[in-house]
Amino acid sequence: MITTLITGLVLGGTYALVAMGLTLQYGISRIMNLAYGEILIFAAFAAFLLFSTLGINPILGLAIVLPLAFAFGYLIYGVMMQPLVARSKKSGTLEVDSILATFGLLFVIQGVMLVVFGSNYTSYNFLNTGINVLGTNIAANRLLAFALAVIIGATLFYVLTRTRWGTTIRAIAVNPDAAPLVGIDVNRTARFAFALGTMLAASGGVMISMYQTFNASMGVVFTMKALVIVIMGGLGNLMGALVAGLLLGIVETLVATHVDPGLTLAATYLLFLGVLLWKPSGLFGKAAGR
Amino acid sequence: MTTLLDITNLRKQFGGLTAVNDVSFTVAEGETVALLGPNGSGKTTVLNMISGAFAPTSGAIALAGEDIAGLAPNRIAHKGVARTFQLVRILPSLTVAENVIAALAFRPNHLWGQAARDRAEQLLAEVGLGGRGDEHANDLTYIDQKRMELARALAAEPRLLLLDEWLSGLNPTELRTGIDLITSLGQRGMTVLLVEHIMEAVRALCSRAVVMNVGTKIADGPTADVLADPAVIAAYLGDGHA
Amino acid sequence: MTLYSRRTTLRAIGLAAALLAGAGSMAVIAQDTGDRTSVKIGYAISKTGANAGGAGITTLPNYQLWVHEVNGAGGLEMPDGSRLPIEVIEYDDRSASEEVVRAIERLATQDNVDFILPPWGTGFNLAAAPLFDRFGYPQLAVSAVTDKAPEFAARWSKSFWMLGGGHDYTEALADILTDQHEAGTINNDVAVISVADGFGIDLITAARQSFADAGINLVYDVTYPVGTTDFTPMLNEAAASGADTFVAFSYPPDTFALTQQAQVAAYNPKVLYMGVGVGFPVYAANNGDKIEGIMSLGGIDITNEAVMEYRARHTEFIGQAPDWWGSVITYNSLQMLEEAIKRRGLDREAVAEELSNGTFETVLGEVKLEDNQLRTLWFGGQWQDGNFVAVAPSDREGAVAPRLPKAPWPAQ
Amino acid sequence: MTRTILGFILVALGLAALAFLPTQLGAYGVGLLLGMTGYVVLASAWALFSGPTRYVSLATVAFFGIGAYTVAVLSEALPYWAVLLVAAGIGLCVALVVGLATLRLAGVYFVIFTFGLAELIRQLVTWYEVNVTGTLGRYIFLPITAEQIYWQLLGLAAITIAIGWFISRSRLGLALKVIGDDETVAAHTGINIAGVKLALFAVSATIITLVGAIQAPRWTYVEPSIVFNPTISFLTLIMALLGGANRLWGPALGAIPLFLLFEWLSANFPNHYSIILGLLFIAIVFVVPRGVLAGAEDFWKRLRSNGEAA
Amino acid sequence: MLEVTNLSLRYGRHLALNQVSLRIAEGETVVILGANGAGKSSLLKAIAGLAKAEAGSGVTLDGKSILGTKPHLIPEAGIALVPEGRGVFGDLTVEENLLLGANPKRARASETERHALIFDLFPRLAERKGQLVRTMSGGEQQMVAIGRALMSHPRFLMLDEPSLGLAPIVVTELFGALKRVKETGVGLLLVEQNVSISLSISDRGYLMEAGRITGENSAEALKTDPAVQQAFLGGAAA
Repeated sequence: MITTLITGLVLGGTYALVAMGLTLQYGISRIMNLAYGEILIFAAFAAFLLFSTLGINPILGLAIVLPLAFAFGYLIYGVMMQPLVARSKKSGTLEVDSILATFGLLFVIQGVMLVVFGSNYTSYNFLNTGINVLGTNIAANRLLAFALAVIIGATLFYVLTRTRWGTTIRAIAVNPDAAPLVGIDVNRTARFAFALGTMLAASGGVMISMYQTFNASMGVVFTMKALVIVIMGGLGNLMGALVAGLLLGIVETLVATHVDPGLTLAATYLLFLGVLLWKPSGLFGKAAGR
Repeated sequence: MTTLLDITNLRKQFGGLTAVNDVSFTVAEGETVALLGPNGSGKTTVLNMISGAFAPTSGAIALAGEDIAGLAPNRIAHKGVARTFQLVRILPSLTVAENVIAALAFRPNHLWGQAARDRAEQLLAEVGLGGRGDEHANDLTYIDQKRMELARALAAEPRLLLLDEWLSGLNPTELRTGIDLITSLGQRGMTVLLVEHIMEAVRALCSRAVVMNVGTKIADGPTADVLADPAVIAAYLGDGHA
Repeated sequence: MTLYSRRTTLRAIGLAAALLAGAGSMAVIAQDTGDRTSVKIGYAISKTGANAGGAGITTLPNYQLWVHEVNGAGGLEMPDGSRLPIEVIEYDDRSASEEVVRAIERLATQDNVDFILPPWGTGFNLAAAPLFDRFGYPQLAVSAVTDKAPEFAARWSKSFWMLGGGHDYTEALADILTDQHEAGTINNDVAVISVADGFGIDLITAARQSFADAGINLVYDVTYPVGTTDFTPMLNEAAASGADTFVAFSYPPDTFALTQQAQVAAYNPKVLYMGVGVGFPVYAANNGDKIEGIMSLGGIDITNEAVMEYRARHTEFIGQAPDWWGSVITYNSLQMLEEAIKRRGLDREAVAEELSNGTFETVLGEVKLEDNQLRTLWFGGQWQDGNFVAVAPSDREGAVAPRLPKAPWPAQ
Repeated sequence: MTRTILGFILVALGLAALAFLPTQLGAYGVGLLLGMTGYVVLASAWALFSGPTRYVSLATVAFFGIGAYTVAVLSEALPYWAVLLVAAGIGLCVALVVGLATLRLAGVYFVIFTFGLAELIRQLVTWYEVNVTGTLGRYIFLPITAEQIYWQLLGLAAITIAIGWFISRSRLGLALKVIGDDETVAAHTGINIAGVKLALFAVSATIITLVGAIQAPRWTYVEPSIVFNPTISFLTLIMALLGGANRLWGPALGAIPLFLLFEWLSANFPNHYSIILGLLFIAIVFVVPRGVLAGAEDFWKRLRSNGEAA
Repeated sequence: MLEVTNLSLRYGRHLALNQVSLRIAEGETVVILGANGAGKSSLLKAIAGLAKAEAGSGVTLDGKSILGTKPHLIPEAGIALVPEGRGVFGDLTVEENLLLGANPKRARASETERHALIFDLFPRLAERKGQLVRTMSGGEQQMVAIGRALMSHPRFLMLDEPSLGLAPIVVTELFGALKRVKETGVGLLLVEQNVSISLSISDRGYLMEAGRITGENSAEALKTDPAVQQAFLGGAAA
């Protein structure tokens, strides 16, 4: 039982890490980013390239990949999203527009990856050694990803809830129209949050690349899993993403061990559907959906 | 006078918070009654329970002797309760006439086609929007949106009309027009229950007033008596308004 | 009412646009006339989507290599000795069934290609089969493992099935396990996991039968969904079952993950057999000497110089080595086609007949199809000293004895 | 009124012309028409429900897959028309159950819920096939030609658009607009919101199920990963949104050019298909913000007002 | 001195403000009276940078133009707005709303004192620091909105219909607090329907009609002006 729980927690940690960036992008910048998983995969390829050609280990690779991801997110928001946000003030179509535009972005990034990296499965070995945790052998790379998820989650949570700067970010999520009244530059802050979300996606990608096989077409899988977690946790709620991610990991492992591995994904979606039917706006969502 | 609306021991809890606590009152056929009280005293919650937006935690709401507590809003609407909203709610993608037709088309003896268009035009004329049916609801000014909302409520041919701060936000001139409009409804025998903060209007319109504070009823009676009640002054009106 | 008339107008515009678009799609079908200067060969392959990973290893590189080599030699040789270069028409089926079907229709009826190379995957080959048949093209289905191959070959006379069926592989595996059990190397218990997809199900269904026939106990038998990334629970259960043999009928990402996670869990079955991906070049590159002793489907007779030479050419041209199972079969099928064309020309009927009855000298040696199926296949292989060598069927020439039990994972 | 009749005549002529087209086209042309018509129906049916209610559904492929799978399971056991009927029935029942459970969800919660639903159904079908029947892929050997599939789809397209037309002129259509604008007002004017949504969802889902059932014989071989491919949901949504989900011909006008664009790109740029498609997509969002049909309408308006000015 | 000169504003074809000029001195309280749709809210929005004025308009603070300044920089200049509908952050706590109020840099130095001042003005907020604002009553939310605006250490505070939808007793309480705010030296620019109570705390007033200023006078004079009586006070004071 303890083995199951620990394995599940570690698996869930990765889910949570991936979902947190998306919840920032949707909750604060109000961009439903369908290209999220592609960014993640791109970062995975980047980590792989750094490791296999330059011998830079993925942890150090983070130092290179993350700033680039941040810059990329910052650029994309400025070039692509900003005009849509400005336009939607009149038309109120940001949700549909952002779905369509990021769907396009998804294809572009995927296409670039196909041309650059090809369509093959890619993987490499890094820190694939067992570490004994309470009698359970856990791969060091997974443990690292879990630790990173917890650290990032805790830091973000602290910053968002305990600092003025974090409160301004949440203020945008709560009431973007009122934000300028207290001197918040909504555009800049939303852009920053989007870039931060992109960076989280990239960090998830680097972590995942250490222990999972990936190829250029796999981004959608991550986008959807992250969306499921984000929605289950409650939109824009970091804590929700963390809890929902961990919960999902545990449930998958429990079902795989005690019921039937063939039903793990079914269980995931059942859990998700159940949560939504019970609480229509997610575990930590507001009473009424948006 | 026969009783149209009979509320007994109505109670509503949101989690641990009791918003409405054992409230009972009645509204007679043809009467215009004010439901008063400070913000957060539970007036709108009572209105919401009558119209079906919320189900009561306990208690009974009888319309002409029939229990309607906890029914879905559309069922209650079909039984003859129509309402306006605290913050005016228009259907922005429809024209003014279509806003009214929306109510005509889904009442029990529904109208459709030319009959509905004619009736909508008639109702719009009644509230002072005659000939403006083809405008977009979104383009109306605030007061005209309120008029349209009233026309929509009237379109349902309600036995009971609930007005939630329908007069608020109007300037004194508009207010007078509004009061006249509601008075004319009363004269035609419409039963009206209204939540309002403008005492001038309450005095002019309502024969009777019910006052709530922190979820409970603290006064019920002829308007003049109620507004002079020391408990009401202390909790709601303040000294300046005695 | 102006609004009304505008709506009507729009309706008319809509209809007109729909008709125009429909007419536009009929874009004039170009017929090639005049003297032939090339042989048109077309194919639809998954360049994007879920199947791109598999197609990009086993199928597409071999098409590219073959075309490159043939054109390098001046083109396809015709019966009269002349050579015509290959002109390739390539479509992306985006891993969608409907796209495969339409792409084949397009190749056959609009592009009027001379030959069509098959798509990747069992399902897509089946979706394409009736079309190949209807338009009269021979179909050299390689990446399709199905026990119904004899039935299909009978149904579609010009279809050829090159990779055997699930039973072939599981019976070969059962033979090895029986031998090892009799030799006292392993106990008689087997733990199996399989991916819940056409491939996994075909094999596990066959394996249940083969193992039962051989008297092997199936002590753990579960199926997991496509996309599973964490196999720890299954590995733990398999370890707890006490079986000396662990078998996974898995897809590449699963195979890679299983290999890593088995090391982490220090799970050391005496026989470790996994599915697609064990023979991929990236597998050996990532796992180094840890792959020693791991078994899978396929295999190569490394004493066959032609095969080894093919591997070198592939590595040089594509930039990566071919896999150790399907690639060489794909290449072999193309050589057969090349040879059949050389003997019978561009008459598809004749070429199909030749493929069916002829004997070919290919990279695999002398090849002759039985009932439109390639039967001289390697059904089991094992990593030995950096090569994935063929171990089953053990009575075939070139087979190597399996080295079992597999050594435990190197200490970490 | 005469204009309406004119419209009808035009539509009828158009239908006749479209029905006649296969005789003039080769197999590829028919295939293209077939695929295109399939998406026209999918997008139109999707928009029947999602357009007015603004409930963005990603469950398209759930019903599409149910239809296709039903045909795969029953094609040997029942006559073809009965199989279609059973498929529609199953789609309808699933839609009713799902609708009852989910229509209280709002916004993006509904979007992802419906996506989850499609995946759940796929997983359950897979699990059932693997563990209960022990086979995964199923074969469909029905003697139905591409032309016949196309004609069926064309008929279904006509029915779908006719349903859309009738709804837009009926009280149901008004109810939908009211619900789309403000559900609270809708309920208080006496509209049975749950009932209206459920009815629409069921109609839309049944049509989508039929598309899956009708198209299935084309693939010979069916397995869950093929017929429950989420791309179908995404493409349907994109096509309907592109054309304008709130207009009768909008989804069709989104589906046709987009479908041809996909085809043209994958034929001519198999290696850069994704990049070009993505860039085009982004361009479309920026250039035609409210859908093709709304854009055309704006353009038309401008033309007219210019004409009046001159 | 906050000065507006010839301010015009258009929504599409509709001219919401037509050459509006007004001024408000340091510490002064000014009320703008006018019917719905007269353009009062648009005026406040234009000053706050939330709506774009036509060419030729002028808004200056101490003689320096602030027209065209991004809305989020207006609080930095010392002008705070309490919008119609309050514009509070409903899903944040009272304390967090106030913290955000002190977001402009000019507010940081005096943050602690301001905080104390606000709790002194509205003791109820001190009791409910940790409560989510959306769960509070309308009057309390209005207090949060005013408190938040005051946290930015404004020189001028603009309020759009603060009494809208509030019970009479709450209105009295609110205007009592505004009177005290005024005493701290903040200039108030008030848009109100409740004419009698707003004139009671104002120094001067403007009359607005259909997007133009149609009159200007001291509050005392306006109270007795027959035209104002007729148009806004319904004949007799309520």
